[in-house]
Amino acid sequence: MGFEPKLLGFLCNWCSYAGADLAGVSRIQYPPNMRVIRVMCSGRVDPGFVIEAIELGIDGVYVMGCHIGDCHYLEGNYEAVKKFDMTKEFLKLVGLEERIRLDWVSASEGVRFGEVVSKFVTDIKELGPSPLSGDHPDNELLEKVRAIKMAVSSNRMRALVGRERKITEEENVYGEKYPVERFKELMLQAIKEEYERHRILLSLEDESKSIKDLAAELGIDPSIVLEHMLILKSRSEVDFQQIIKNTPIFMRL
Amino acid sequence: MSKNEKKDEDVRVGVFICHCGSNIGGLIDCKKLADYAGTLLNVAHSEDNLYTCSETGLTAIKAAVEEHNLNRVIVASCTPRTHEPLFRECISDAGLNPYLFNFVNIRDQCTWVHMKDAEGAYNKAMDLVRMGVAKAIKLEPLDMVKVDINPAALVIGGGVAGMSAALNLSRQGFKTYLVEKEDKLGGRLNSLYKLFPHDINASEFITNIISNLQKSPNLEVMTSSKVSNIDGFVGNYQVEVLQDNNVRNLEVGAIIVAVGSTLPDSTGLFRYDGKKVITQYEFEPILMKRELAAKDIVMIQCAGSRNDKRPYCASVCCMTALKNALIIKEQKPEANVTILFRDLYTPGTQYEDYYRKAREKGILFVKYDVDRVPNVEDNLIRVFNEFIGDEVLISYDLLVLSTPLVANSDNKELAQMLKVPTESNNFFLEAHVKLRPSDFATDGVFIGGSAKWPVDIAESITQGYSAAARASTILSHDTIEVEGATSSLPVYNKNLCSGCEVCIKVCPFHAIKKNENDEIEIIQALCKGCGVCGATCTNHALVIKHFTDDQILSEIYAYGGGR
Amino acid sequence: MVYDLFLGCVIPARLPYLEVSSRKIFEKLGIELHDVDGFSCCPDPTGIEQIDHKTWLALGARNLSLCNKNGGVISFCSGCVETLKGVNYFIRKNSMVKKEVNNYLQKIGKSYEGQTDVKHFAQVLFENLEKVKESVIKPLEGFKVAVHYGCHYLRPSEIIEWDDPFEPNTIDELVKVLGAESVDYELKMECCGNPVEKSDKDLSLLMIENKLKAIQAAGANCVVVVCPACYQQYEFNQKELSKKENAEYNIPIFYLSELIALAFGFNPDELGFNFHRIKPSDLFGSIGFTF
Amino acid sequence: MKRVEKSSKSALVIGGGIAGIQAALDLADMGIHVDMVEKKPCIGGKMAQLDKTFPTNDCSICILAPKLSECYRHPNISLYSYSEVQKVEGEAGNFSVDILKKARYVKESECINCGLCAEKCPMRVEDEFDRELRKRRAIYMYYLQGVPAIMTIDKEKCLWFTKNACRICEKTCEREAIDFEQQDELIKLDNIGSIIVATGYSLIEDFEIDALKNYGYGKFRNVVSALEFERMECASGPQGGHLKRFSDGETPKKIAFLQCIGSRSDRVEKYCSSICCMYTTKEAMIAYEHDNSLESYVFYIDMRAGGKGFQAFLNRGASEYNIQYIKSKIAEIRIDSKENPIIVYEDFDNNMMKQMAVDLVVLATCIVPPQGIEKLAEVLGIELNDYKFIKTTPYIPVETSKYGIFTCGCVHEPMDIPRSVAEASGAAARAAEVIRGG
Repeated sequence: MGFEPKLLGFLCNWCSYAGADLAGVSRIQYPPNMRVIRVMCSGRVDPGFVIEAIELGIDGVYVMGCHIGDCHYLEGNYEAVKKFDMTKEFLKLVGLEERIRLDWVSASEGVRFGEVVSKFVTDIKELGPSPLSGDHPDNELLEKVRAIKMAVSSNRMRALVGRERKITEEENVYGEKYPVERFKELMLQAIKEEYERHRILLSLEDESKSIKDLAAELGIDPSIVLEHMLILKSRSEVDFQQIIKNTPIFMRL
Repeated sequence: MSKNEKKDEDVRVGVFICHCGSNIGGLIDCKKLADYAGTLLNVAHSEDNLYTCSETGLTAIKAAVEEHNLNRVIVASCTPRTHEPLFRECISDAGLNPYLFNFVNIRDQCTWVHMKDAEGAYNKAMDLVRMGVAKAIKLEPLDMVKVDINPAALVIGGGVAGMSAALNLSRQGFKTYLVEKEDKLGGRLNSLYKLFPHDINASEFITNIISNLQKSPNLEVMTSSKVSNIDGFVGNYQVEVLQDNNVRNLEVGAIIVAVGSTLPDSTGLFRYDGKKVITQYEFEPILMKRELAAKDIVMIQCAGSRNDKRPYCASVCCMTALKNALIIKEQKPEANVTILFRDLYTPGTQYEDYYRKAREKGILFVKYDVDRVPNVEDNLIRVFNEFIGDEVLISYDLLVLSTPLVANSDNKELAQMLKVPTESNNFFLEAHVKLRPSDFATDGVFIGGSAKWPVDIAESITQGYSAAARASTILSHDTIEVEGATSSLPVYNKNLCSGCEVCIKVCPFHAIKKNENDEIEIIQALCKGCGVCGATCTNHALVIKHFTDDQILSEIYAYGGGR
Repeated sequence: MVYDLFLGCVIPARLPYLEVSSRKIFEKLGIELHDVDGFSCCPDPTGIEQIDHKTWLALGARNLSLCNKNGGVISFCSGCVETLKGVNYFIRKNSMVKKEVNNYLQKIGKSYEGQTDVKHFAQVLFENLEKVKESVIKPLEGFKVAVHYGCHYLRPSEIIEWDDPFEPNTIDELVKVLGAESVDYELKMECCGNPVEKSDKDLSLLMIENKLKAIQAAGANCVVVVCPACYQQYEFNQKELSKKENAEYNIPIFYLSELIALAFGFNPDELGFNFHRIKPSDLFGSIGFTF
Repeated sequence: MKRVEKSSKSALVIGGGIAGIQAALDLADMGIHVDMVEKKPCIGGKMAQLDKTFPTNDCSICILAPKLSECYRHPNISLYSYSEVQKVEGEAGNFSVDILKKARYVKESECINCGLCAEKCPMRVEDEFDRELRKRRAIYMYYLQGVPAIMTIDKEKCLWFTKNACRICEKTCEREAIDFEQQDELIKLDNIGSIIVATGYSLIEDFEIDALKNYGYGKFRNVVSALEFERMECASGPQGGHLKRFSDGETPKKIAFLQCIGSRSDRVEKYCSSICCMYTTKEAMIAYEHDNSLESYVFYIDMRAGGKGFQAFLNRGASEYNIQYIKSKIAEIRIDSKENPIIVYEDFDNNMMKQMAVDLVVLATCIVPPQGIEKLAEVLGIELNDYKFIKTTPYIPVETSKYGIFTCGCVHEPMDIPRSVAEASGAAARAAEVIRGG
């Protein structure tokens, strides 16, 4: 028997979960690969949840909510989009973005629910098992995903994604609006930085290291590692530990 | 996390697997599943029932809670959307906090959708139960929040439905405001002549109701008025009404939507011109004034309905046509009346009698098919009749179109104010088509009459009363309890909150504010527990009760396995 | 109010009689203490934390995650209290720390959000001062008590958040309501010296000697402590000092709970004074404290 | 803002079907005490017998069961099951009512509905709830999910009462719940402010089988009524949800649904039974879900789908469930050697006489006034209309001819569940009006 993907779905209570129930009531048949976690609103789905599942080696994660405009909580699903987009960008850094999906299924779309789930199953089957699944996950990738997990729950990323709509959709006190494109760049920049910084932090967990070692280990330009190190120091995440042969060694706090 | 409540010794979960007749038991081995559940961490008892929702099942749960002193209960069955309230009540009868219940959906989302894969379904059910237990272990007792009820009601729409609702509520003793956008009450009835099936005059009928309204002490009628804004929540709505440019602010506990329906634009429909080809509603005044000149009158049913654009039967058009046809026969016995129909809608006793009466009076009924709609020419209508197997030519000097009732164009606007949904034809969408015909999903807001779906006078009145009854179930109490599963900032997380106010910005219900001590505060009665703030909080300080990070993560771990 | 009871290691393992008196008085006060299965070492706030902060947090958080009483958790030991309060302190003020700790806990199917409040048993007693007063049936007349607060009962103050770190008074107040006299003495806020014992015995002895001298000078006839470490330091070293310095130290050391138990009318025999190195019987005789 | 003070008066709801239940729950939730009388051993009425409900195809008992228990457990509702209203005196605002509570011969307090007694009971009896498609015992639970969940002894059939023998149930019952000495008891209720009549309906086959003879009902084994078919489809029904013909146990591959049986006819009832077009489509859909190779044919006069989402429902039936709608008039039903029914009909689409052989025929039989309506009307002092349904005020369907007595549901007019529920609330509203002296 072939590869049976292990999928997780976050369904909003009012539309998608009801849609899934309707699929049942209408006896729509689809493959049993997905397990469902019910949340009140797709906006409740913390990026951390999605990454956590990916880290655990789950082959695919589906987030479903009401169609834009139909949210039982008015705008919850708009927030869901922002959070999901950020999560996806992070996963692009490690080539796992195909394994998460966001979709809208209404309470009346039982048939469609069956369809999209079946589609997800087939797509993930084509993609093959997650490199993090099974007893022997790809440890290097695992480290990277852990860094992402820390990054998405970091104050900076959450503040950014939380304010995105406010910043891009409303005018500030000077009546200026922040252009969406500009914000996207800013977001991507932040995603890259926080990813690298948290990789540094993780790497320092085990032992204290020098900029050079870190740069080599993480494949990041030493000058950039230094910049990160200074920021992390100012955040009192790391500190200067000792000097070995004229090279400063940094430690995790 | 409600620290003020004494919690239990150690977590003891009880798992109840429902066969739901053969709905679940027919596909997977519920006994085996129950045994499996019994092996899970913290599970103190597990059993399978034929119907856990039956009195027998509920008794079994209470007995088990008693016997094994369970402090968490899981039912694996149909879906929380229909049955969670029942089981919550059941365990609180058994002395447990209702929030210590967790639902696992193994029917609607498992056995019903994997009928051809029993093994797959069973494995899925096992995972779901395991995840359910994992969450249950983390469940916290919660307190419902008490909300004061303002014993006053607002009825939007002064048609026959709205008037009935208002009349009943005021007579029950509740302060009632009736808001009508036109300058007089009565709605659609004002444009009608006689009412089927008893053929009394619409005008008399309204006058009668209005005089009753005037007698009621608790009632305030506001004509030429429009609801411009609605704030608040069940029991405590603040409504802003524009009455010819002055703003009135009303405070009510419940709101009834009875805005009725409207007429479609008939241009382009069967050569409609408003003179020789008119609609039933344009026909009424002619009959009222007894100015009928035409001798050959033809009516076309389902004109602009039961087609792809409006895939519904407006249910009142057939009776309207019959009624007007009979009036023609009475005013002008020599006139020829032909009704072209697809299916005649005269359900029940009186309407069917009415139909017979029409046939006896010599009104001609010709069936046409949706694929071969009548072809209207200058003085002639060609219609293919399968019965004869050929085209029939009918000459006319007046063609009356039975056009459907359609949803008001401003329904969406009102819907957004009330935070309630509308359906594909833009009529309002009730909470449950079958068993909650007068409720909305939103507490404290109710619906009656043609705003929900086209209905006749009698049913409008009934639905008006119905909405009133539902409203009364709330207004009759000093306080009601609202959902306890809300967002919260626990004391132990106070230090985490950096006061960044992102939560305030993302809350769709303006339920979060900074209090005088400059601390984040959640207004429980406003919070609907969507959890967006929790997923956004930059420091993970906010806790979404009943859907905490901890609970959701433990579900994920239970599925993904720890690492 | 119901409290989970965190016993720690030293009292049950080495000084069980202190546990006896403590349990008795709480029972008398009608304050329910609940024993929890699966508590480990707190772990020690001086040693372990210095060696590995995260392990210290994780183990402490594990202990706290086992607590579920509305009153939170209390301990008879100041060290345990400091550890548990410390763990809360770090978890409650930094979400990343909380996440990290929970990552460990998750491996054993546990989690801790920071919800459990921690109290020193003396704190609970002080909060019930009135009750204590009412329950006194045998006022401790003639008891001249030197109160030794000890370091961990008060410091670090931003973690402990109890009493005044420089001029504490809670235990003095307790002693007073028992009808005893609280004698002020020099070096009252000094450390007993127990922690350095292992590394520098002489220094340790010197520290306790200074305190004992001061206490004698102040005319106190007994000492009350709220920490098993302090208790041992005072108890076990007096004889040794007496040998070394041909000076005779014979000052009975009471655990706060013992003093209260006496005032509550418990018979010394049921309190296990016979396990004390310095038997309080002489004192009782000298001040005519009879049963 | 002044509040409505609690009234000492209570309301009487007669009939424990979905209409009665809704009316009772609404009144109870308004804080008004309700006395509810149900003739049968359990509440639930016709809806409990349905497999699913149109147009959502919700599992009927699944959405009903919660309301049953709610009704049973509601602090403001006193439920008198297996009881009948005997006498009503007084006027609106102050009726006094006599209720006869029939003896169950089972102690309500003791019975835990374990079913042991029924297993051991030797007496087999036609199961009324399952439309006599299977047998139950003389001591029985009215239906599986029934509320209250208490056994009842069928006095007419019980061997002890008929032949003075047996009493096995008494021996098997571990809780000693059986009580053959139990007597009917007369309960007097005073201070009843208002009465709601919701006794539902019967079906034509309950009375005049003859009227259905030329459709082969009662004559051919493969001709069943719609409610019988409903039970056949139901998972908890006599066939466990696996459709079988009664002649040979074969699964039907071709089913004919005949509309307007006994309704819209000069010979039987003139009126339209209102709900048949919709439930027929529903039944055909469910049958199709059981077996995707099924062909369904609906023989109808006018397709009546006025309710919300009904038209869309029919369209789905035609497009997705292999249902064909034939506008026609039925002439007669014959059977061939294999007992396959043959339908002789006049096809309105081309005005020709045709024949069709099918495996099973389902008759959409007419809704008629409930058994004993005349007696009840007399007791209550209310009028009936020409069809013996309760007569209601023009345009106010919940008002009977007597002030203070209201009605809802099929007892005054054939109607579907949503309308019954809406009317129930409507009747409750009017009852509250009277009770609160409005």
